[in-house]
Amino acid sequence: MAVTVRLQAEPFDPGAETNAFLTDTEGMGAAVTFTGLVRSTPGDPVQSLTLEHYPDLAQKQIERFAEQAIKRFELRNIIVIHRFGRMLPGEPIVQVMALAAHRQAAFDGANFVMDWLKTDAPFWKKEETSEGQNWVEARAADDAAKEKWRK
Amino acid sequence: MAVTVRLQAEPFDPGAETNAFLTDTEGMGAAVTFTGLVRSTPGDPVQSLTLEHYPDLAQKQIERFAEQAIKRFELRNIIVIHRFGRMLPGEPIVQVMALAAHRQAAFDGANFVMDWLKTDAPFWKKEETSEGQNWVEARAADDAAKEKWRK
Amino acid sequence: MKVLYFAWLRERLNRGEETVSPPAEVTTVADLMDWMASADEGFALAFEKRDLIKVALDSEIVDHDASLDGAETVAFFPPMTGG
Amino acid sequence: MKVLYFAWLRERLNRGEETVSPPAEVTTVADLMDWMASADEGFALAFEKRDLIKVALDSEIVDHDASLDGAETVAFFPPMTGG
Repeated sequence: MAVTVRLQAEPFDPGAETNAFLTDTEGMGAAVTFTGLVRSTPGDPVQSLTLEHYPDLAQKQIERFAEQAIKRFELRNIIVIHRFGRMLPGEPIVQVMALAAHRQAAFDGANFVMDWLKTDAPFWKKEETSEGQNWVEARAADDAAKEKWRK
Repeated sequence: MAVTVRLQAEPFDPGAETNAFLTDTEGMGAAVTFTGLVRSTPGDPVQSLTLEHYPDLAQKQIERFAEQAIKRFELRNIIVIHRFGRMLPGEPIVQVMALAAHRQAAFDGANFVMDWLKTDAPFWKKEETSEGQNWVEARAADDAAKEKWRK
Repeated sequence: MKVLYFAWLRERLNRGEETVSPPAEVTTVADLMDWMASADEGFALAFEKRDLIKVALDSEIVDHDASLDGAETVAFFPPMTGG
Repeated sequence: MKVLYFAWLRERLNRGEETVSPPAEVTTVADLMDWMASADEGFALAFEKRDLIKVALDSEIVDHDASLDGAETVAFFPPMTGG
């Protein structure tokens, strides 16, 4: 199958995942890797992030977006890795890799999967700061980002 | 400097480069790696690709596109690696990495640099096939791809 | 019928799943939410802003007017914030 | 004035660089191409489709109507195909 979705608690190695993805590229000319990281800024310092998820639905939704991307952009392969559980600033949360004959398809495929994953895959972030824990609110900008994929 | 451009004859390790890029991500939430590969297909089999370049101008042009991308999309860092000389199908030719606070900036930054690099950085590809060698012709689609960045 | 709760809904209700047996006249997701809210003040508060509650039936995201017919698992959760 | 050639231009002219000394009336890139083409049939052929020839002056891409004033290096090359 051209789509692989891995949900896991363990950290992953972004570069090693990219290299594994690049072992089967025959006939393909372009690969895009998106890596999402736990972000902490001086203005919004985060001590840790804990992701809760709904495993069955998360697997199913991400496979669906990835399959849509494969058809729509004529991709060869997509791999999505998404972590759950507790993680620290700078750690990778998610990685989406897309392989295609040409560059724009690879960019669009990874971008499309990320945009849909953000709002339609069942993960919820809880931030821990010096003032306690709070659930991250959904952003209107993430809903708006999907608009660019309306045909 | 937030922009690094490396022109080299030696192969590079895409995943190791991504991991090196990801060692300085404080405050950032998104990284995109684009990797371009030597493409050979059954319908258009290529035995090797040789890239000729104009070193001074190539360095200068790519630094310029990368600096434009940093300003335009508010990126933290861009690294571009571009090979010259002879390479075989499946080998990486080029890698562009962009680091930003948010995902769309990282996607756009890498995409922008690739689109400009394709038509405005002085590299020329010569393909070796079973029928001999020939210079790859510039594609109108590559000129068209830049249009999406007109403000 | 198995019911699942996630994120702040789970925390507010103080449980992640339970089994409910709604009466026959509960035929849609919205009916189920009404019935749960009428029976329990915790639900009434948690479901106060209906627009913020997402629903999945047997691992398929649905609207509030979806029929419960045949569904074995209903999940309630807030807007998603993954990635 | 140093002149550089790349890709098929380099191959067709059978050299990658040379030094030329155009007369004073050669003030633009286009003048230089005219002057080189008039002096040498190889150039006349290589420069036949002017639109296909890109030019850089001292590592700056310029149009054919650019002034040569002060330029030390002129590079001629076909449309670029990197990436």
